[in-house]
Amino acid sequence: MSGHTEILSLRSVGHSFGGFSVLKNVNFSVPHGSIVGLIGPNGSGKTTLFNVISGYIRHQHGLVAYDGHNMQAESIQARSSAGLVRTFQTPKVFEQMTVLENIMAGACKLTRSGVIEDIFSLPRSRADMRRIFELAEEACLKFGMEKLRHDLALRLPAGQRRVLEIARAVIGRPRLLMLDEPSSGLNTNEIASLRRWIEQLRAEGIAILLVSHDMELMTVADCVHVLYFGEIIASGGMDEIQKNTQVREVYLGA
Amino acid sequence: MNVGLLAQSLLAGITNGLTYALIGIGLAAIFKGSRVPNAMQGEFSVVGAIVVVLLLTGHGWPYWLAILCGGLSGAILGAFIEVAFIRYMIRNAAPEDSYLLLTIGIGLSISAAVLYFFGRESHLLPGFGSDNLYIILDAVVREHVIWLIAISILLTIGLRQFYRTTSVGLKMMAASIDPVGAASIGIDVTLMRTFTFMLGGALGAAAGILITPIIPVDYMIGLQLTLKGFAAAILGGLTNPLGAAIGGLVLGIIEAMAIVGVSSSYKDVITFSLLILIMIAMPQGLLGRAGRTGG
Amino acid sequence: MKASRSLVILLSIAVCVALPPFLPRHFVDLLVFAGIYTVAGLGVGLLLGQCGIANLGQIVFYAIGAYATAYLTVYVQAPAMVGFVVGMLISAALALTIGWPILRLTGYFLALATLAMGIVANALFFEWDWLTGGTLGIGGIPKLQIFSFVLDTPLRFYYLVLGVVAICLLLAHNLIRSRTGLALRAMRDSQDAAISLAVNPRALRTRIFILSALLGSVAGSLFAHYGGFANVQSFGIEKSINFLLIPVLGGATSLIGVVVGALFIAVVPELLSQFGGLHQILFGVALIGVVVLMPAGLTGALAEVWRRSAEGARP
Amino acid sequence: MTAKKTYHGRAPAAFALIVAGVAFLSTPAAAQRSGAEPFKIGVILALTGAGAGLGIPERSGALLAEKIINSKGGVNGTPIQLVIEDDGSNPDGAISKANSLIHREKVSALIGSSQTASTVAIGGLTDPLKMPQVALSGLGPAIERDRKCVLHVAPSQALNAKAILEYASSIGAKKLGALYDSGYGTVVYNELRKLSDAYGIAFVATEKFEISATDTTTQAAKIRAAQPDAIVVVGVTGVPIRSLRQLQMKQTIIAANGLASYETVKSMGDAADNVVFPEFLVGEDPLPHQAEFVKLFHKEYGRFPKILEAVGWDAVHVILAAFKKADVGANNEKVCEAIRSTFKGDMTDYDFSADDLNGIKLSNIVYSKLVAGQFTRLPFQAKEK
Amino acid sequence: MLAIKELTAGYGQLRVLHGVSMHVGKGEAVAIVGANGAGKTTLVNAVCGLGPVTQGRVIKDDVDLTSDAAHRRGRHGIAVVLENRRLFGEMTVQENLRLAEEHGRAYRSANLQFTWQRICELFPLIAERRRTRIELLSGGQQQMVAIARALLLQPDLLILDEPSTGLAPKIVKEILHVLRGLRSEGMGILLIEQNVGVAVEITDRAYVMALGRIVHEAAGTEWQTFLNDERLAAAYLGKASAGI
Repeated sequence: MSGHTEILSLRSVGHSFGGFSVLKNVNFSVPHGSIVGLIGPNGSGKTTLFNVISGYIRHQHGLVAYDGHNMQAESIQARSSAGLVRTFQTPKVFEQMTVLENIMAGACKLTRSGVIEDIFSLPRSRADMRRIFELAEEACLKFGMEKLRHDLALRLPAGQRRVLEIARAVIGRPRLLMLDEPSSGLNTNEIASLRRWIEQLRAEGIAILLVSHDMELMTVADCVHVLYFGEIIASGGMDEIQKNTQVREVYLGA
Repeated sequence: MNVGLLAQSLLAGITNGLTYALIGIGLAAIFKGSRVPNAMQGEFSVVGAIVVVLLLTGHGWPYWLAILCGGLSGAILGAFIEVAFIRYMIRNAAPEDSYLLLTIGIGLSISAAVLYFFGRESHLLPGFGSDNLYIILDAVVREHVIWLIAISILLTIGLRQFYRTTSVGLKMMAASIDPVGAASIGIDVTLMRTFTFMLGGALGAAAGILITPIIPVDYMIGLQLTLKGFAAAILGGLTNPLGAAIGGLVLGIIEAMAIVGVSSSYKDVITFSLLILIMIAMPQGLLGRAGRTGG
Repeated sequence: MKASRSLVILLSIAVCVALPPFLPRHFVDLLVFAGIYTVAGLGVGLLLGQCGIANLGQIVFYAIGAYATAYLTVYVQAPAMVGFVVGMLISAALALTIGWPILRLTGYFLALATLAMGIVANALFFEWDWLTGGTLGIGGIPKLQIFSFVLDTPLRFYYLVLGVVAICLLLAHNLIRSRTGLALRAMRDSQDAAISLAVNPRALRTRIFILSALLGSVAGSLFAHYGGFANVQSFGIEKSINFLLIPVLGGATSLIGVVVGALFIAVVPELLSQFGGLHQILFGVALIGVVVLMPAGLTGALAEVWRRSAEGARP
Repeated sequence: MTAKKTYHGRAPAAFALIVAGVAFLSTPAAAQRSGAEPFKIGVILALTGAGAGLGIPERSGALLAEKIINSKGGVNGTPIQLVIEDDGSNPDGAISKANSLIHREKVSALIGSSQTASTVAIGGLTDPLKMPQVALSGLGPAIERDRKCVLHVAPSQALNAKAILEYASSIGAKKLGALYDSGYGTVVYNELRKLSDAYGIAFVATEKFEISATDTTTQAAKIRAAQPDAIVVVGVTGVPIRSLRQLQMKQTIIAANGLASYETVKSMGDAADNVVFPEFLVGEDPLPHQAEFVKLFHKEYGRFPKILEAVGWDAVHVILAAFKKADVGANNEKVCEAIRSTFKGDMTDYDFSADDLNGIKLSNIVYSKLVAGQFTRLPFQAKEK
Repeated sequence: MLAIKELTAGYGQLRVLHGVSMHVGKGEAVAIVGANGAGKTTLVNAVCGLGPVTQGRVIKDDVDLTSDAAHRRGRHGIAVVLENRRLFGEMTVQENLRLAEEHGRAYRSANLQFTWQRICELFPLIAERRRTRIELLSGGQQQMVAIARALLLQPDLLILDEPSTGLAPKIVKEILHVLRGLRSEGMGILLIEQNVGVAVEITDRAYVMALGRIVHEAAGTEWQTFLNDERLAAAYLGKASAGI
């Protein structure tokens, strides 16, 4: 582990699309092994911020540091290899692949066999595949998808797609997992197990950045930031946030 | 290198470029309106030209009437393709590749049918107007070439105006930009797609009629025209008929300059290598992102 | 299900091996072409089915394979193996140098770039007649020989091609089932999500492009040995289009689809030719029919028949 | 939703239809043909695709030959039958068709194909069997000279080149321009280059264009800039001649015989006048030994034949003559031997034992000129040196 | 005026709406509120013919529209402002409006309530920027164009899907002002909103949706004070807030 206490830190991050500032001077950090929440009404810039941190958008101002390194020039793949993994607001599962294969795809980065080894099915390729397979079977079990594992992801209902996406992200041993609206489309039971998994992942030392509209789920977070029109207007624990009048105002309308 | 040669080559480049442009414009119009990459656009031209030749030489119709019917035949063929195949495939959410395959199949059939029913001969049409020759800057210019240039420019501008000012044009554009939004304000998106194919077909036929006085048209020229038209349209950004026109011109002029400046043997090598380089340098097409807007 | 599937595979292998000696010679000849097209089409199919790339330039590598074989066996009198290997080396090197820059492009731009590549190559084949024989081509390529066994009849050559096809399919199967295959399919289904899992699309695509080129080259060398000549007329844009049709017709994502597509391209025109001048029109119409009525390709439709009969068999 | 269901429902039905269709089509066609066993000659031509411009006129010549020969009682009393197949201008197709003709139809000899690649491809099959093959294309790669049973009825490219240079030097042209296509044009041009010094002729501007080019104005403009005395055009379409004429070039154009057809002339429009062709047959004014063929052809088709029709006609006759000489039913090797001798065809006189495989002489060349869109035979005659 | 009966809808195997029934009276303004993913947008799409309906009916003025194509529903007096506005970004303001205007004129030639002039009065910015391309406008401006476009179809029922999303409060106020004016003139309004504060301001009645069902209907004073209702806060901000 590096000497930094924060796995992710953002310093005055700003970004605008065609003259319209979507993010203005955003500052916050995610300590190692903690859960940080991000809430805000629709259109407040949460998704843009997610895209900036994961590398899908090159931000224009400020500093994004992951594990103490400036991430500005790093590609998405490099960030992912370094353990910074995200999920998507609408789950992007690989629809033409089975559940098990989806999860296996997440473990590809743990192995190194090349195209030539794969074509000739050389020992290392087979060993890699076995390892990926075993990890994926394990993950299936862990996330309660063992019955679905040979179903095409295409046929999964929305809730299961979320779970699948999380399982796929987790199998790659992330150090910071960014979850974008993981509870939307899930029923109460599923949300409860989602919460358990999030807590368990924290216990395993994975830091989590969580975006959600579900304030109930948000109570799992150690610290919550409220984003409104590209700015953080409030930070603190969930109970604090819920009492904050400004937050009530932006959420429920006044 | 003398002025005459340069002027003559430039003129040839522009003429050929406009030929590609005319095909490209129709392709872009269809792609814009339906997202179908039409691999039989050149076949519209063949059909249009053959219809005019038949009416003119076979039945002795007046030239203008034959031309009108030629253009109409393209529109009818376009509408037929949309109603008979595309509509059915879209309703059943056919995969994207299959549209390319469909149009290749239609192109093959039409080309083979032209060979079977009309023979292997090349056909020429008389030039427009009096078809005199003029000398400009030591270069010989046929009157028809002037007509071709003028009509191509008019067609391009006219198409832009059509998309910008007429009600049907605006609806077609709206239906292609956002089908859901268009349906929500009462636009019949399917009908607009049929119109798009009619427009594309008519443009293709018009291209065929315009070039036939210069280039003899036969059963197998369709694929060749399509390939060049595709290059023009993609160069221009594929959804923008104006871009396709510019793309075609660029292609034609590069070809002519390759012959004059380097060697006629390496014309295609130079032209298509440059094409690859242009695409790598400008992945948005010649007019860039901004150029994608507008008719 | 699994047992029945391997049974079907075993059965089809048995048919492929046992049936041809009883077929008329010209039909075996068509099967040889279908086999050669399968190898070249498999390359296009891997790109299309696994990476979503429409490659209209496969003819370049097919021609390189054929010319390498022709030039080396006829003018240098090198052993056949040398032709195969040199063709593959040149193809791989070319695929790397061209593929790396153009694979940044996507969609129709990429398709046009591969098409442009094919046109440039075709012009060069005409121009470099010291190497390719220009419009006359190179004739007199010796028959392939395995030790002293000369593959001089369609049937003998058929078994060689069958072997090559089987090996290529097996290797492609390995690839698809491997970690690379997972990454490829992930990339095809959702590039954004694949990248978030540290898949590098461009590097991976370039590798598959090279692989596809190798397959094209092998097919070209086989063709040269079978036909006994290499001529620029065999390497036109139309053939590139045919190579693309093969996986699309058969169903791009399945390996069997490539075989079915190649059979269609090789055999159907021949069957239709008894209609005389109409045959090309009929081929176009057949193509349209398949596209419109079978959205998942021929294999997709076959699978549907299979599924239904399986359902029907159940009480 | 419901639409989707019926859609998928249709795929299996369509698939079944295709399977049925394939089964139906692959039932041997031979069963339909019965009766007295005729003398079968296989003919492979490019009837569709890029070479259709060659194959279709060749077919009409061959079909006429079949008809006339049978009306005269066939070969030694047996009627002949041409089994005509289309290779689609594609050598792969030619191989399959040749295999089918040889092994299924059991033809005694092959004619074809229209283009070099297909000819070489078919040669690979006929040569090991020593089956007589009459090629309609020009001489191809070196291997063809080793194939003892392949003959060519079309003139060699060297002869074409010589004929062109003969005429050029006869009109006193010293500086020539050349416009030639990347296919057979290049081959002829290479021969022209080799021979030009001997004639004291220099090429001052040479430009190439692709076979399927639709416009060659730029190339023509480059030639115009060099101001040659005469221009040589080698290609298969009228495009280059149109380009030259549109630039108001008045020089004599000497075109290789590939362009000597009514279709090409039609595609040249008004550009067609004053073009000179070294060729073999002027339908409007045939040589005495050609008159019969021209008359028959005109009666059958209502138009005059040109070189391609004549080639198709002669090809059938060449084979017949050989079989007559060696007896029908003789083994292939004997026929091949018989075929390698002189033959008086209607297009021209051949000597198939010659080095260039057809022995057409320079003196056999007929020169014609287009006057008001009509081929007119010129008095000029080249002499063998 | 509008009645939805036992509507069931979904995508593929996924069922999003489970038998939703509701109605909007003549000249009434009704809101549908609910958290993200409750099925509000699917409901709008079903009403407008833009999404699949597996069961149930959509009835406008006693005419069953369920099987009508989307583009034919405008003539029954329904106009919709869709989520994300769905304007034609490459076209100018004027062009966007012109298309709707033509259809509106065709539907209600006798009773042209919204003339070009009237629209410019409602939204002064439209007169100013009518030659500007939509993609160059700000979100708020685009929203106004979208509403204007819907009004030009001359509807008597205006459906708005999340019109306040991503807009600054000042703009939202302007839009609300316009909607309030329309309501006072007797325009029926069906407002889909996440922001209850916005919804309360201009509607008389509301349906609360959750998980594809209507779970509550609030009218009168209950609706006016709904913002202070802890049930709502619970639905939105989680149970912990019930404590405040």
